[in-house]
Amino acid sequence: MEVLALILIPFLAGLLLLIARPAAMARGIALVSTLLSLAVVFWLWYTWTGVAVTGISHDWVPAWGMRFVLGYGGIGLLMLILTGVLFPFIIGTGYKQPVGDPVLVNALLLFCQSALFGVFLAQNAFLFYIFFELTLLPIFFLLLKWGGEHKRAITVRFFLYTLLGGLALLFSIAYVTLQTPLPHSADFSVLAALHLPMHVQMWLFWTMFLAFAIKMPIFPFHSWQPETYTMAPTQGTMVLSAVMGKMGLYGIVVFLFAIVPEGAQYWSSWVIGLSLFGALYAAVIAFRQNDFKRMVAYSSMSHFGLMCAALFTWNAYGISGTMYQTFAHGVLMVCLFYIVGAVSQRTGSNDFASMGGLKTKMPRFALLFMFVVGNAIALPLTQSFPGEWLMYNGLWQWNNWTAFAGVLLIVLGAIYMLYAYQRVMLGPDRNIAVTDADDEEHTFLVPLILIFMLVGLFPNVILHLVDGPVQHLLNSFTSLP
Amino acid sequence: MSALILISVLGVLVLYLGLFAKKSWLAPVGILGLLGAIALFYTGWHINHPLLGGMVVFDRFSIGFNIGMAIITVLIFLFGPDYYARKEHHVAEQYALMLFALVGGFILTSYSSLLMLFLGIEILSIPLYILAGAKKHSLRSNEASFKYFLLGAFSTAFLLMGIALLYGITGSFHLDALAAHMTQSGGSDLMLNFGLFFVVTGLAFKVGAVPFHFWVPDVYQGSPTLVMTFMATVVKMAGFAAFFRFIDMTGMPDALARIMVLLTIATLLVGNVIALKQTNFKRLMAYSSVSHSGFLLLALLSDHGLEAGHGMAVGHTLLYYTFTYSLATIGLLILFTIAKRANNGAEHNNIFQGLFAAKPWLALCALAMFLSLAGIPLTAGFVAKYQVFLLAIGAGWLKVMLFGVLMALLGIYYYIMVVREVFVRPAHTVTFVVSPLNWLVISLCAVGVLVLGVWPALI
Amino acid sequence: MLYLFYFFAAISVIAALVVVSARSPINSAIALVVCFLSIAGHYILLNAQFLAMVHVIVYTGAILILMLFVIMLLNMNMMIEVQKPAITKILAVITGGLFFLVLLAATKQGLSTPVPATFDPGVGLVKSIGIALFRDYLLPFELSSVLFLSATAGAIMLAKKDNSPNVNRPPSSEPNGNAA
Amino acid sequence: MEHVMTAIRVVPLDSYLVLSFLLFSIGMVGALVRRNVIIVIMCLELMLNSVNLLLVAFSAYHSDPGAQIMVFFIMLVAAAEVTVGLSILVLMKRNTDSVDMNILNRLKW
Amino acid sequence: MVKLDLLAILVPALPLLGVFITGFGRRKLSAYAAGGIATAMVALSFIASLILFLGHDGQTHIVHLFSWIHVGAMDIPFAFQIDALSLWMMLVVTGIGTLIHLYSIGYMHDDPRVATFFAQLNLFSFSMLLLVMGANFLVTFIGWEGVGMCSYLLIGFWYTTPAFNYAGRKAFVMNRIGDVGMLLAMALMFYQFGTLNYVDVMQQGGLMASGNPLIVTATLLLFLGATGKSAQLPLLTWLPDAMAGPTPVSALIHAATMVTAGVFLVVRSSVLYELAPYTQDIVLWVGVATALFGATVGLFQNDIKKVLAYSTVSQLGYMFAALGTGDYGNGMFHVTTHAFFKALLFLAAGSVIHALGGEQDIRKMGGLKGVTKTTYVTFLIATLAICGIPPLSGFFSKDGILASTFAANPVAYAVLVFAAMLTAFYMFRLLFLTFFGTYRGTAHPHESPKVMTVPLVVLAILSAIGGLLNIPHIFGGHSWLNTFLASAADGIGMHPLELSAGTEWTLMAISTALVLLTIWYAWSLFCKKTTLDGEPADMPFLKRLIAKRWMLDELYAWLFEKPFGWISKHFFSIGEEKIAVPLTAGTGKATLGFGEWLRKVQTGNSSFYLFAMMVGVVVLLILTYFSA
Repeated sequence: MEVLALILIPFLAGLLLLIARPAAMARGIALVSTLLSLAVVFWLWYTWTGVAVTGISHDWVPAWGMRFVLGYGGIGLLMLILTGVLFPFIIGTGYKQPVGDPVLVNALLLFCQSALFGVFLAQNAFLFYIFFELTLLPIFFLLLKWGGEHKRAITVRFFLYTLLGGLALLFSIAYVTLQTPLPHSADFSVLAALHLPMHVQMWLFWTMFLAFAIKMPIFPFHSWQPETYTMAPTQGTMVLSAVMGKMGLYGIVVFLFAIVPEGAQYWSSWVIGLSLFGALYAAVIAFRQNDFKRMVAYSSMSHFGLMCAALFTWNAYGISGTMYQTFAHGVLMVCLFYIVGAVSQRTGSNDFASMGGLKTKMPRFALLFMFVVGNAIALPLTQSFPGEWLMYNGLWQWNNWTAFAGVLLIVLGAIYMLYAYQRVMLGPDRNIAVTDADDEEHTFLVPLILIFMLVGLFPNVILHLVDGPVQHLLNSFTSLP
Repeated sequence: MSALILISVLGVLVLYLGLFAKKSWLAPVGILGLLGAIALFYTGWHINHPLLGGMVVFDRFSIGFNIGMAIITVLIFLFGPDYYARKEHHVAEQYALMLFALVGGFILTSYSSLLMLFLGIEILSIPLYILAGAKKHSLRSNEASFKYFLLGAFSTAFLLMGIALLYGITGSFHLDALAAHMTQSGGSDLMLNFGLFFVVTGLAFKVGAVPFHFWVPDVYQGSPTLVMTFMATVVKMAGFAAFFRFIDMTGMPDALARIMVLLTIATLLVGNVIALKQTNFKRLMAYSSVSHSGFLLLALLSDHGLEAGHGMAVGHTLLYYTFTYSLATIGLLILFTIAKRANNGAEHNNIFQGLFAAKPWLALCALAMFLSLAGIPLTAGFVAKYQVFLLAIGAGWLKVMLFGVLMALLGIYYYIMVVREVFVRPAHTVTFVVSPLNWLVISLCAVGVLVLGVWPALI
Repeated sequence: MLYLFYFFAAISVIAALVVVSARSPINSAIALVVCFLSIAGHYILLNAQFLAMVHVIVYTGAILILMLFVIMLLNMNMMIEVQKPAITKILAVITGGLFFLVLLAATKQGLSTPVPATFDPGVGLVKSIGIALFRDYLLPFELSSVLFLSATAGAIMLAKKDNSPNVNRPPSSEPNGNAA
Repeated sequence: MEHVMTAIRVVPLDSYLVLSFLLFSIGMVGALVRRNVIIVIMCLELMLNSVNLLLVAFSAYHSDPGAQIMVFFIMLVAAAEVTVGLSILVLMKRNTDSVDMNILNRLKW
Repeated sequence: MVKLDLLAILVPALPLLGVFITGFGRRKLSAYAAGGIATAMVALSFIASLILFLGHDGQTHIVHLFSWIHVGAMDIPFAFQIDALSLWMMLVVTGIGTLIHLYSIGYMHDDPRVATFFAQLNLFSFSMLLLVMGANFLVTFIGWEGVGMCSYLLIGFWYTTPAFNYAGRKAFVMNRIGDVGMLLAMALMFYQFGTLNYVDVMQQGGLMASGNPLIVTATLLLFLGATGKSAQLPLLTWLPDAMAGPTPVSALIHAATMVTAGVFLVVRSSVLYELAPYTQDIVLWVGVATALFGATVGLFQNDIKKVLAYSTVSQLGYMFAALGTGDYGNGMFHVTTHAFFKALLFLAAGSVIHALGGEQDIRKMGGLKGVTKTTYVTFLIATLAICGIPPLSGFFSKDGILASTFAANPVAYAVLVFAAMLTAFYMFRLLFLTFFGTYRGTAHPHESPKVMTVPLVVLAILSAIGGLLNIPHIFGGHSWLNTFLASAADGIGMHPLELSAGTEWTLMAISTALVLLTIWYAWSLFCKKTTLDGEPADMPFLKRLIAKRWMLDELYAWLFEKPFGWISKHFFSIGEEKIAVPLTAGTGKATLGFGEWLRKVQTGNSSFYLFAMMVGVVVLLILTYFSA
């Protein structure tokens, strides 16, 4: 029942907003709703015993294997936590950096959260797909209505590009569902038991991977990402990078690895190559950006590249590290985009040229930013470090040289992040009229900083969630013929 | 059978009402009659034997389609009073002609003889030739009517040639005889294939498959919107029902299957690609209709290759697809009429601007229907496409299906472009006048596509 | 018999060609009459007397008269038809020729028509047609009334002159939604 | 009775096929090359008649009245079609003062 | 045990507490309060370390706090290792740290962000303590990165100057390059041993054959990390730039503690290094080369702190040379003595700078010995110590290294002796130009306050007597430090010096004589008359080359920065702007264009429609003909 509540709470709250249109209280209602879902998520976490839970199982259209099955394993729970924890912050962003009509924006965000919970709860491929695509709609409108420059063209491009992946996924789902014994079923559990022949897995892998690669995005399917992130309103960018991108990683683990393990294994070197190249590529490009937000966008892409590469190393460290990192990255992205938003709100532009020397005027903000930078460059004892460390280990175990390429990212990351920090905060005071971080911004950033410091100190709280499922995944693969 | 008679008589009745200038009675009477027909069809649900010398057979497939078409016609009739509010002449004729065309549609869903196929197509078409030209003083309406007639008659000739050849080979017009012949002698006979091909040509014309689609955009655009609605919905349903009956009986020999593949691919490609650049909404919907024909053809195509017993699955899919497509189309075209009136008769896509600001509920309805046409999850359009894909995969048409998937993506683009307009605030103020009946129909359609999308098992 | 067939065939083909190529609609119509009559001859050759009669009545009696009527009504004979460019014509002929060739080639492969052993010479007579029409083909027969009704109603509706003020509205005044 | 059969079958079915196809093709080409609507309608009639001829030939060979019934219906339909077509033509003439079928080309692209 | 655990936790926890107090109270605390608290925390930490040290029983104690990262077979605890090595480093770090904190109170009291400064300094102490106390590589790595971050923050402490920020970034990035090696080494070791605990790694590694490629790779990678942190060739250019930070920072981080982390790491892994002779050779030669490099560049620098920075580079080279020969004891010994005298030198230099109101150019100093007496005396002691004049601390440590090197490789020895001469030359040049002659500047020099001079005096005493810690056998000592440290790891005491007493005496005499000679030469150049260098542009080629740091920065700029910039630019301008985005947008545009083109087929002309349909029929018919 709780799982249904997770989907319904934000949905109903969003509906309430749309119907009642309480302009003044819209954010409050949205925030309360997300906190409520967060409470449910924590309840699920608290009662989590380490075994997969099936909350609801209901027939839908049996003829096509469509069933309404909601549940979660460790990895799913992690994703729920991610969504649950981040959304109050994403909603909260609206207080200080409002975009447009609060009713609509918050309703859309809540719908998006509802769909995201759905994605992470769905235990049926078809259901998964439906939620997967539904997440896109609120974001689409958010971007279309409140995006920046060229919003219409970019939004449509983004929408189509991601839908292309979605359709490829749909195709794959339809295909594998038909391969199940009669009566067909698209339940993950049934699909995972399929042993598709190798030649099928070889091509099926790509149709599946395409969807997830576009979602994250992975080089060379990334071209929608920088412009979309840059153009989107802050909250939209947060949702896109912090949560929606994770659907790609999540999908790979629960979907791709389960259904086409051999295909994934076969293509892993290609994927790792692409991902790592993309990660380095994005990191190198990020350095060059003159637009703060675009730089963060590229940094996000760089991180995703590393995560995806580590995922395909097929060992406990790589996969666990990636799963852990999804959370870390989510928190990081929310922080970073919030900071981008806060700074550009003050200077009136995302351009680095309009910034610089802000630290003199906003020392408290600079300090908070510094913490975030520390997390971004994966200093130990911040949240990002254990994840990156595990991912490097995963890569090393897979192939030494890929680990080398991966580790280079910490150098590149330091280069562009510190450069950005310098360009925003440091240097002589340029007498730009800005104010220091106020209480609202503190209330926003400090809890996030606490989260990433605490998780960095005790990463096991997250790692324990995924450890079992990952081991299970690996075992099931090694036991294949 | 009695439903058939009822509708025919109803048509006559409506004509008479027109004589007595009872304009306000037309739609209610028509709707009542249609509801009666639906009830009659429903009572015949379990009768499944050939009627009247094997000319027609009312099985579940045809009854399903018939009920569907009748419901759609009811919705269109509900649109009628508002649409014809300012028109004085020939309103009764138009209702009557629609009813007559509907009779043709009923025959098309249930024919079991090629003669009936021919007759059904003609009964369906001839009223439409006239209806397309119903705006007598509009050049465009005239043009639509003319083009439809000319091309329609032309394709009828091919259909007849096909029927003649098939008759020459089997010695009978009956579909069973054809099926028996196919199973007996296989599908390698050249003349037989030509015959099949010509019949398919005629049917493909009716459903607007490329390269027999040329009439579709022009006729849709030129016809009065209400007539276009009828064409895009009932005619398409009937056309595909007929197509399916024919394809299913012949079992589609390989040569025909190859032709069908080409038709499917061409239809998907042309329909979607040309629609990308359409700025006239009616024309856009026309091309969208072509593209949907492509997907439906894909479903038909998968009749070849599915294991035995899946024929009904294809039929079901066709019904579901066409019905939900019709729902969305009706709703959108009614909205279009409203928007067109609000914009002094303009038909450009941007007439929808300001809809969200002025009528949020209708805008959301429009959104639902557009998304349904585009095939976004939780709408009926998505389920429909998914069914088609499932069928195509099951039948092994992987590559065609992948092509279809790509084209579905293009489809999303042009619908989204219009959706975008709905949410744009226009430069000048636009007043949308919505009659309660129209509001009801639009809401019904939108809720319909959503409900059917969530519970596809309802159909 | 064979010669008769060739005779009628030749007439019908020549007449058809005249229909296609004649300058004046009247000439075309007259050639069409000739063509239809020769086809009626074929029907008789094929022992379909009833049809031959109906054919003559319907086509030459009704349809063609209607056409001539319209031609005269619209004063069409005076109009000079704009000719299509030669290239279009050539292409059309080539396409038509190809079409014919393919069918011809198929004919060469023969028709796998099972010729029934029994033969009923009365098939084409009124009696057998009547029986078939009112027994087996009753439904289509009835339905054709619907067809006719709609055609009639429609034709009246279209052709009737309404006393509407904007007859012959200049084409440009119509809003062109296609403008983009 | 046999002589009727032999009389009919003196002419091979293929000849009828060829004749019918030829007429059909001529009608088709005519529809393509002419611009006068009424002549195009005539050409369409020609095509229908070629089919009729074919059907009657088949009917005779199969000794089955069905095809003749079909021809009967085709004639009916042709009549109806011509009626409708001519009324459209009249309307067109009235609106555009022309019977050139390409004069109506406002609906395009 | 509980007491030990508690103390071990207290050692890093106290500075961390200081971070919180000074950090959160940075707006409320006065300069003295903040400094006092920070100093007290480190001092308390020192006391705790001292208690631990005094109570040390020669055993290795692991203080296990909690399991940090646990995945599958990987279980990395957050644990401290208390053994001789870490204890010794803790003492050095907290001890020197206390003095420098104390000194900073005076040095920084005028700065508006003094509390922030102390918070960061405390954070550094905390990180450094984690580094030395970690029981496994990963905990060490926390500190390793932490000190890097603090170094970045403190170098760029005066953030309004872009050059300082740049220096900070440079330091951090170069360290990160080293960290690549460190991370890879850890990944390798984890892959090989399944653990990163020092104890287990050393135990398992010790069982492997000497020269095992795995060990060689691991040690090389570790050494890469060490070169970054300890400013060895090739990753040394950041250190001179790092002098941008406040002087106490230079003293603490870039002279006494952080830069010796590399040495510490190698000593920590001495077991592995012992099994990798190939790596040891590399360590040796890198050390030797760095020593020479630093010494040469130091010759012609005019910035007082830059001279000291290159001297630090050079001295670190000595330490690595020692490690390369396997003489870990003397390496650590030199770390200690160097911490004393180099910290002293920096602090004294800071005192001079303070006295001159921020002037750092030695060409604008001179004659200060009369004004800043304490500073002068302490500076002199430190200079003598660094030059290796007996019996000051530097003499013992450097001599130990020279002896080991001689035993290992006479060529290396010769180079190091030469470097020692250069050291003497530039140190005395610095001394003479700063304190002797006449004052050439414009400010009004004054002696620093007590809070600054007291640490100087303490350090001077330590520099003077520090040699007592490890008096070699020939002087009748027992190499106490060597013995003490040997209990920490198997590798440390493995190479007892095998030179005869005679040889040792000879070596000592040679080096001392040469150094004295050099000092005389420097005296003749800079004290008798004052020779001032101009700008590098006016110098002869070789001198210019050396003065410009052997063009190393330029080389790197040409080798790395430029290509990186180029790649970055072109990845973006070509890869993104010319390929990726146009390709996506172009696909869309092309499709739209196709649609635009295709819609023209719909001509609106009925004849054409008929014709097109016809063509369609014919084409399909022909296809049917051929496929049936």
